[in-house]
Amino acid sequence: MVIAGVLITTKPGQAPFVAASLGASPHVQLVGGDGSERLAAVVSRESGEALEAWAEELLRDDERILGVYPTFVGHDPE
Amino acid sequence: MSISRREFLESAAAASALAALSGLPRPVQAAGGEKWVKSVCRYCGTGCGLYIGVRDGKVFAVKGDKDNHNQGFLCLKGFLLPQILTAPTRCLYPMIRKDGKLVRASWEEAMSLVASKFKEAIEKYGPDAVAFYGSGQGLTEETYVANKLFKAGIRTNNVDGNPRLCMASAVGGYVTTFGKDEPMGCYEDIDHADVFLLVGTNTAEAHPILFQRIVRRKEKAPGTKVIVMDPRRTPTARIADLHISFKPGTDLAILNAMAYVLVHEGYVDEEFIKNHVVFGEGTETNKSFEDYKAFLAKYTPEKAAAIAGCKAEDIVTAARWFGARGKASMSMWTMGLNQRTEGVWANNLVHNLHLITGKIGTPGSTPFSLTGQPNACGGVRDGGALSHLLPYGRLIANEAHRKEMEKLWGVPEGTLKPKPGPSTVEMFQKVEAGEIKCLYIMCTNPGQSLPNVGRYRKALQRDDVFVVVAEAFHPTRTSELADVVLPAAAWAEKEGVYGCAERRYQLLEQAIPPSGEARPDFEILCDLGRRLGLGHLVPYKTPTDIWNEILTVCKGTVYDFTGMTRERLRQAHGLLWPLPTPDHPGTNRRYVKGEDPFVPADWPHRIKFYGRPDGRAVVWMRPFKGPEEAPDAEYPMYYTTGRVIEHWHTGTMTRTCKELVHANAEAVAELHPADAQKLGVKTGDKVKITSRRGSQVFKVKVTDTSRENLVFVHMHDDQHLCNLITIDALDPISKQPEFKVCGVKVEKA
Amino acid sequence: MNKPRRWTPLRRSVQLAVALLYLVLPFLNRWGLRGFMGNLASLKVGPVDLLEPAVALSVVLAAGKITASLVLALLPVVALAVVLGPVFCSWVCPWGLLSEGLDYLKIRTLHLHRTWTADGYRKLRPLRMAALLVFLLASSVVASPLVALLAPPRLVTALPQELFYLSVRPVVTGSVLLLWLLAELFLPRRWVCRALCPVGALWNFLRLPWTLQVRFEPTLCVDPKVAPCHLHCPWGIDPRSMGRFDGCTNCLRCVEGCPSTALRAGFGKPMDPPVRTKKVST
Amino acid sequence: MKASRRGLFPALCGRVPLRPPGARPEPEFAALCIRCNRCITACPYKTLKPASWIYGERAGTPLVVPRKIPCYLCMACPPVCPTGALDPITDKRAVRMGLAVVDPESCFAHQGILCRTCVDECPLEGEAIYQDGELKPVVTEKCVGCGVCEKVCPVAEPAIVVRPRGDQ
Repeated sequence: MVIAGVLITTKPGQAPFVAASLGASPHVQLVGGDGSERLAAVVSRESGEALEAWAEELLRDDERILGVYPTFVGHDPE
Repeated sequence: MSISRREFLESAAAASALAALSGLPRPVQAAGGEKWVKSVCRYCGTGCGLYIGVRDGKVFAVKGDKDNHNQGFLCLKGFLLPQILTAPTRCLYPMIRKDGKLVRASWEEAMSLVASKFKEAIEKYGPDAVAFYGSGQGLTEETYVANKLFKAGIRTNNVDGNPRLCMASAVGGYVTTFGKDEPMGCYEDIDHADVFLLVGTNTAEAHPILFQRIVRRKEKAPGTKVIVMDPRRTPTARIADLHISFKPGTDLAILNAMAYVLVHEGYVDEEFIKNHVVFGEGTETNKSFEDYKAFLAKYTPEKAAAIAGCKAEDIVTAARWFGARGKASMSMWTMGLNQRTEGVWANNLVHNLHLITGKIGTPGSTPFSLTGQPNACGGVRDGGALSHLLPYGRLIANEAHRKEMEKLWGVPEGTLKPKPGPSTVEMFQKVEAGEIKCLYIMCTNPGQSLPNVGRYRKALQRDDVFVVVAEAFHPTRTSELADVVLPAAAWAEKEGVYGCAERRYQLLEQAIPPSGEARPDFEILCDLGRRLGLGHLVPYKTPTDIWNEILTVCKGTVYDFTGMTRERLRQAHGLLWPLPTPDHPGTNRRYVKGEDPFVPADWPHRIKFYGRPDGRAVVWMRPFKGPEEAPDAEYPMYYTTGRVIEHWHTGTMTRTCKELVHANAEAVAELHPADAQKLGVKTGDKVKITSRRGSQVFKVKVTDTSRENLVFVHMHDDQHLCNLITIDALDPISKQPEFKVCGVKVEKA
Repeated sequence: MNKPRRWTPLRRSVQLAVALLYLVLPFLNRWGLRGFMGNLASLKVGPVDLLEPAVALSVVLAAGKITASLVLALLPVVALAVVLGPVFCSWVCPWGLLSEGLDYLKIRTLHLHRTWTADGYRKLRPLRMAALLVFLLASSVVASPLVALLAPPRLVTALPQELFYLSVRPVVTGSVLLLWLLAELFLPRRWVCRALCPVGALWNFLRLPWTLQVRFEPTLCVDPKVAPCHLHCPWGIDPRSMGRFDGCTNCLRCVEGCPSTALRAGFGKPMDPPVRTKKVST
Repeated sequence: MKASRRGLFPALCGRVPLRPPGARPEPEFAALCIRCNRCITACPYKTLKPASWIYGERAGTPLVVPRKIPCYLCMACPPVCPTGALDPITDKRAVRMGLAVVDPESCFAHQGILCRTCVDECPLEGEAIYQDGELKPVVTEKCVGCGVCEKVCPVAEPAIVVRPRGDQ
């Protein structure tokens, strides 16, 4: 299991809406946001590749999202 | 346990993400009165494009040029460039030594003194009593003016430059193997290479932006292999799939052994060899592939491993990766190969690997020498400002070349002396011997950067030697020895062309007026020319005047960049020569049909090495030879020097920047833990390193980056001169000194 | 009648040696000698760890747990306490030396009574106990070993360490020490050691019936009325009537001061008031 | 160790200091530390200093101020602790002093400036901090919190700081 801290940047003002759509995802836990264009989240995925794929998918599928930046990556052998 | 670990990870991830939330930087807002001037980084030979931000006549920031090869990235040195312009050590007015002290003088006073001293020396002792020592950091135009003034005006071939200390062996390697200097590949090859052979280069620290490109290639194409051959486990080696650590100075054996494996395991491209390669030994190219095979028999991986102190299977693996069919292999090297008494040979051996496998001239396959200075290639190598060269591939020893240059420069036949002058170290030996009476040093710091520098510092201090230093910073370890210090305009304060490692020429535009009384170097040189009665040779008013003359000089040579008009350089974000016409896009890969304008369209093969008369490159048989001074009982450890990412060269610029000094304050002796234990020292203690030439005390850093029995010191610290210890032995062909290997003893201090 | 042995020169030498050791220890540490490390909270002598019991108890209460290394380091010191009594205060602790010196100065300059009030030591017993309890309780409440932080023995030995070896400004150590110094000066005689110091208090309670102690043989006493023994005691204890936990630190001043041989140090005899004297094996 | 017993002063003065390698989690460490100065004396780099008054009843306990002198993970201090406040570990990779956190606002790498000082100088050599695809530093769970990165960060107000583990 890979647990990562990520910063997600969105178009101005879109962060709350993105947060709402991300909040439904079971492996994303939102931990904060600036209310406008930045979100902080903890993401858990099976592997580093899955994490990258998730980030790429977000960038591709959700045009409100401008960037996904990992700030911390941890591996849980479980 | 797993739960608490999970909790720990989640809380750590959350803390980290929340810290990041505080905000990403916004792009610099363009306020009124701001302008961004296109330029190039002042530091290493990568030549990163950047924009200089100017507000109220002052440089306040730089930002990367997204349209240049660096795609907007800069390393931290480049980013912090604005600080050097306002450094307290900027040299702002001319100075003359009076009663042993440098005191402020007027330009008139200083220049008339310089001119009278030069005149006197020339009249009394002949033109060879004066010399010019230039730099791979001077602008192309400046170096060209100096070269012309001294060789055609004063009529001395005492013109050399610091590229002799860094690039001469690469030049020798390219010239002997391919007939002409400069790499055939380009940076873009990095994006296509499947195998990187990095030998004797700490790319991560010395060429960060190129290293970054390698890293990105590796990320994009996960099968990419990186082989690093370096005695130290450098930051570069940390991304390596295979790191071969070997005894310094044994690289020739390893490279030959790699060729042995390539030949004996069937990685050879017979077709390529048949069409493009000849074999040679010594200076003759009369050998065959069979002779080469016989020569390689001495270099089985086992034998080479025994010589080099590495693992034979690593050599085999490296060769197999390098030779794998269908894979593109790119080799890169810097001072680890060049700064050796067999530097040219080592360069030849790297080229051999590419030639016997045919891995050359296709995207991603090329031998590629990395340069250390921003204009070593463009100004000094291409411009021919070395003691044996004339501009753009012409040789002093070649009568036809001399005649051609005399015509181009409009001087009478026979003006150019036929005998090559002394190379850098030999030049300073002539200073030491009192043969050179006046020395003009431009934009470089030999008082710190020469090997065995203690000896040559003494030479510069001779009473009967008149030393002129034109420099943007004072004091430096050279200007402190000068008789006259002339304030030169710094980067951003003048205009000119830089040519970096991949034959890329780019224009640095002037962003701000020179500080204080400083002047651009070409103006100072033209002034000197006029005062010596040679004004007709150097009549230039602007750098563009000089550039236009350079375009006429390069025309018809294989360097031909006649299409690079000033206007086009202003528009472009770097252009790669050959570029013979204004509508030519530039040449990414030399010698390749369809890309290089000098390969005829009807040439039957894909490559023509037109630098050589037969159009074939040479695979040279270069036997293993050790360094000049291997460790012995008295001086039992290897000593080597190199770079760190935070600083550059002699630190005259980077050490004025507080952030960089904070990140890396002083040169430390990196010792392997086993050696540290033997010496009974730990990080922070001091050791005295002594060679036959001199000694210096350094703080210790114990790190397994180092190899056992090897001590490494970075070369940027002006207070701890690593070069008091290095050896001034020269490569017989390139005359490049062997900075990289000597024997020392290390004692606790 | 054999003249009683003079213990004070020996005791002073030990005290001075310890004080001197802690003055030079920072320099020895700096020169690379690491055989001796630490202060009077905990000392490392070669491979052996030593822990001061009151500090250790405070740690246990603060942390709410006991670690094996803690017990291991405690054992030798507790053994010493159990065999020799609270000699830490009178023979080892540099603060004790300082305190004795200050007391002497106070008597000289302020012309205080050289003598102690009778039974004063008995009145201090509850205070001493209370001080120890307060320290330990507070340690537990704030979850921090306050004895380690505040007790004079550690402070006085940590001060040279911080000054000479660590080259830090000893703000905390210095100011707490200053407070103790003021207390020493303005409170009644030797109150810091006798009543407030939790270290001394705990050492005092580590006495067992057979621990080294001063024994009184009334039949040998020359004249109980003019007996000088209790006047010699630096804590004002009357050795003839003291109980086991009355605070005697085995400095043996009373033994020296006894003109007869009625007072003797020895193992085995219970220290309880003579009334409860029973047959005991010696 | 009861989680509620956090001590009085930290609640008042806020931050928990960065502890030496091997330190037990914070409230427990402060409770077990006997202030014998032995770890501080053992440190060959003078990294460890006694905490000052502002740490309240934790004054005198050892702490690390990485911007001044980081921990070089020589592991000399854990074995000298008499009370178990420092676990006697000898493997520097087992250390968990804290976690480095990058501030993207000031980090050069986040601004497209190739700076790798923290990654290069990290004693765990690429395990604890690595550069992601955009060459920005990413901290991993292997980070031991020694603070070398905070020490060498070329930004005037360091862009990478170690948050003590007890502070999380």
